[in-house]
Amino acid sequence: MDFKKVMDEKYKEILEGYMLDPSEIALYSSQKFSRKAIEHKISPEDVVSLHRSLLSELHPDLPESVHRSFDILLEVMIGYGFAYREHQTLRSIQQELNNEIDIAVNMQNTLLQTHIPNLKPLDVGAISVAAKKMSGDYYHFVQNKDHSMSVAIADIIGKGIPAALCMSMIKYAMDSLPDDYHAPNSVLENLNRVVEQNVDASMFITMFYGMYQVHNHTFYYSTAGHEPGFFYRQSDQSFHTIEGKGLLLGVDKQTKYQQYEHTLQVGDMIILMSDGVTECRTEEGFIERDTLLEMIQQHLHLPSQELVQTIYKELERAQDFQLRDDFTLIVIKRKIKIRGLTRLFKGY
Amino acid sequence: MDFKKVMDEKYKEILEGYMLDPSEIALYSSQKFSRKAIEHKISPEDVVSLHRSLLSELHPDLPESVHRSFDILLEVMIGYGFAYREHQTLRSIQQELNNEIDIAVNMQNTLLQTHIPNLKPLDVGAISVAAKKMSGDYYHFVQNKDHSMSVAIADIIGKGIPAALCMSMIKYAMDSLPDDYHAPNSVLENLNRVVEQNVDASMFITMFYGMYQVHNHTFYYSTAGHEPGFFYRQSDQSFHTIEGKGLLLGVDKQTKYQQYEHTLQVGDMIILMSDGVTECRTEEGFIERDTLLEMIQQHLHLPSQELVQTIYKELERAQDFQLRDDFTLIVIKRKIKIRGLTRLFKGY
Amino acid sequence: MEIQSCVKIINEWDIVAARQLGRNVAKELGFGTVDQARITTAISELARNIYLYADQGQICIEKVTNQNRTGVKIISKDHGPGIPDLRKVMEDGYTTSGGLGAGLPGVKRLMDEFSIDSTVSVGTEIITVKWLR
Amino acid sequence: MEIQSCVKIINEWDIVAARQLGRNVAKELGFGTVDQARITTAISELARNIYLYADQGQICIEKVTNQNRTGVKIISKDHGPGIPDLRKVMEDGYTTSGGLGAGLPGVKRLMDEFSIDSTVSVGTEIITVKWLR
Ligand SMILES: [Mn+2]
Ligand SMILES: [Mn+2]
Ligand SMILES: [Mn+2]
Ligand SMILES: [Mn+2]
Repeated sequence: MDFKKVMDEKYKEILEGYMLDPSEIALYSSQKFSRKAIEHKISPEDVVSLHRSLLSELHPDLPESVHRSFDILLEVMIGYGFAYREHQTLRSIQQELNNEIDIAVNMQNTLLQTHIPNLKPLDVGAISVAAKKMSGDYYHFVQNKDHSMSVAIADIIGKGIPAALCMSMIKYAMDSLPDDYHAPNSVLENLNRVVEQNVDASMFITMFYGMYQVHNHTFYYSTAGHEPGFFYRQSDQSFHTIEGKGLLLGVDKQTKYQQYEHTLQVGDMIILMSDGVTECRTEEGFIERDTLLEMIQQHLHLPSQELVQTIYKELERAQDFQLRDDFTLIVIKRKIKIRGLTRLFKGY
Repeated sequence: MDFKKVMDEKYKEILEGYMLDPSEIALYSSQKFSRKAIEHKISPEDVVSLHRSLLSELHPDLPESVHRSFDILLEVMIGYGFAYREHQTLRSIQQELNNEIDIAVNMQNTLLQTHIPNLKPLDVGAISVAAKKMSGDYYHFVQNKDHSMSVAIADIIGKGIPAALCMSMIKYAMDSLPDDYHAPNSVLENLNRVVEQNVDASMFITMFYGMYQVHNHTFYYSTAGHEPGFFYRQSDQSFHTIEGKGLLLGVDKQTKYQQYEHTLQVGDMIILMSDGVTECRTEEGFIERDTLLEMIQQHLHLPSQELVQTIYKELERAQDFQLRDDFTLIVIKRKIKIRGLTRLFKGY
Repeated sequence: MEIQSCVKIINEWDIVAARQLGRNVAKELGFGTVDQARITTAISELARNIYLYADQGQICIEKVTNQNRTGVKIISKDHGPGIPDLRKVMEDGYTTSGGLGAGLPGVKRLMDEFSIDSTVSVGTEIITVKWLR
Repeated sequence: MEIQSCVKIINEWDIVAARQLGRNVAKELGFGTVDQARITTAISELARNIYLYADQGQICIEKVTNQNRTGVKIISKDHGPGIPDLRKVMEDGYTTSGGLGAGLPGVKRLMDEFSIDSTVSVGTEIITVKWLR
């Protein structure tokens, strides 16, 4: 109540000053006044009403119809007042929701955290960024007892909270797989049954599951409709799409998955990703897979982790910092042996 | 562009009319104009500017300082324009989030759905309503092979999305318990370990787990800090708080739970609830547990499902339709035998 | 003794009549112009709801006194379809038809007291009060 | 040849000077009063950011021509702490200090073009354009 009087006085001071001497300072003061009024929940119709009464105070001689005209402006401003007041509650609802989501994101991160296995002949890098706060992309590494490494990458069709809930389920399902269960096709077949049973019919998951055998440097993999990645061949510096077919998880309980394999030479690379990488939408349209390869080529010399981070930064900027989809990029490089140094390393 | 002209004309018509003849119709038209302007994203500063220019058109003779005064009002309205425009985007973000949450709620409902066992000597009713869209309360019934019935009721400390994520975990953990695992204290001890391991330190769960043995009409139960329920004794129409102690889930991995038991006579009742029932906040403050019991007493004659629904409706109205916490209420009544009819039922 | 004046809402003219009635009472009681406009807007919203969604309904206006306060009470009553989910209709940002921030939550925010009672296929009664400060 | 005029932002008076500069250019180019006020408000917000969060910075205003359009370009450049998370700062409803809807997303919405470049502990450059319609 008292505060309103102070604000009224302030407005009067600004208005009187400006009517005598129109200066930029007065206008700047108005902007500051506006900010303060909004902070203190003064409605726009209050401001119009104040303006009207000051005007008749300063110009008692104005025609009645001029005063009257403010009735109309006031009435219209009440509508804006509605919007303004709704905005205030919506904003606090939004903030509350944001806090909730932040907590949920933390839980999700704890749940989904994965360690990149430290296998000496491999240099592995991975990055995953959510478009919204909660990710519907998922990746997971397991270092198996037989010196192989499993890698999973998955993408829920859908984003945000439901995708995140679905993701948790996949994680629980993977956790309850027996320890010695590595064959990519059987893993996908098993997960497919879980998804089919537990997730509603409108939700699908694409997944790529691979297993890198260190002793023969062969990568075994199966795909459930997942965005194809690339193999990079160092000998002729060429990229090859990772071929492979398979139905999405959750479509048909009976789905069988085919298993493929590919052997890597030193310097060769496996590049896995979610469609969020290729669906980066820049001002010129979606980026082409070729453009992506050019980017990768440019930074090939970098260690894998730096490589994926650099690619992400470039694509983030290209699309004006607004990710349209969750973004996951994994690079697995078979290290180049450096003569003399290899002797120092044992175990592979 | 063209639309703006139409709106300008409309405003002019209203204003001119009103300046000549101030009528309620013109004011009503202003309200409709306001609604339309807001729908079509016309900012409040545009309206003020329009008002100013119409005023100088209709009153070319007004003192310069009166026109000038509108510079100030305009400047202030630009601040409200900021809020107004932000509101529009926030509103669509909010709608998108709401859609997401709706989908997640469906998933949660599918995941958490439970069937009330159909045991002839019992009449069971249950209701659970989320304060926000996603519930952090959980209840679950299992009809065991040995003709007993298990009932779980739990409350995450916390609401909304993170609570829902946590709830899913509890459900997965319960699903993976062996089929013959019914002893309330061991179930709580097992779940306590899962929660302690997987959920972050700031999140706790209260849970009550009971098992009703039909052959001796004894209710075995343990509690992990859960809101105490009531036993109703038909013989003297009295209510008794369900005593029992136990630490919340997730505090200490080693927690042991004590098991209690209580035998029911015909007409006796078990009332279980979450603290959302007693934390109903009405205009006169929180409702007392006694007030709740009075309500239950009034409706005791109803079948259990109707009973819980009636209590919910009354409490919902009492707190002006704004639940402050998830609300779960379960009633298990040992049916009164009706002579002559009992002979028709076999199996107990 | 309180006098209640009512307007049956059948067409848009009746909305205007209800507004006029409310404005007169508000003015008589000594409400300022902004509050007059707010009270009128609230009446308008309630009357519009009747006009759009219910076949029969009326808006009643009365002066109220409570200890040492006076105010204006608006009663909106219809025999329309009723509101199946009150929690939803009182949710912010829910109405898409009502424009930004309008609808019942908007009315509730404009006024000092607000209560709603609705039974499906029987009708809806809304009572709202604004006190003179 | 484009002429760029700049104002160093050290105290609040400089905010006013930057506003005046922008308003003059906008007026010269033939922007209407509302757009003048919007452009000035955008300048004000940017200058205020420099004043509040960066030690050194300046606002430059220039006329721009692009095929058959003319407009006003505002360049805000500082050697302040930089913004670690651009996605966050461009998020609606994020700034609590800037008041409802203000801050950088508010400026972006007021103007036609907007780009931001920021490096932590180096500084921030914001370029924004409003075209004459
Ligand atoms: Mn996805
Ligand atoms: Mn995707
Ligand atoms: Mn809870
Ligand atoms: Mn609770």
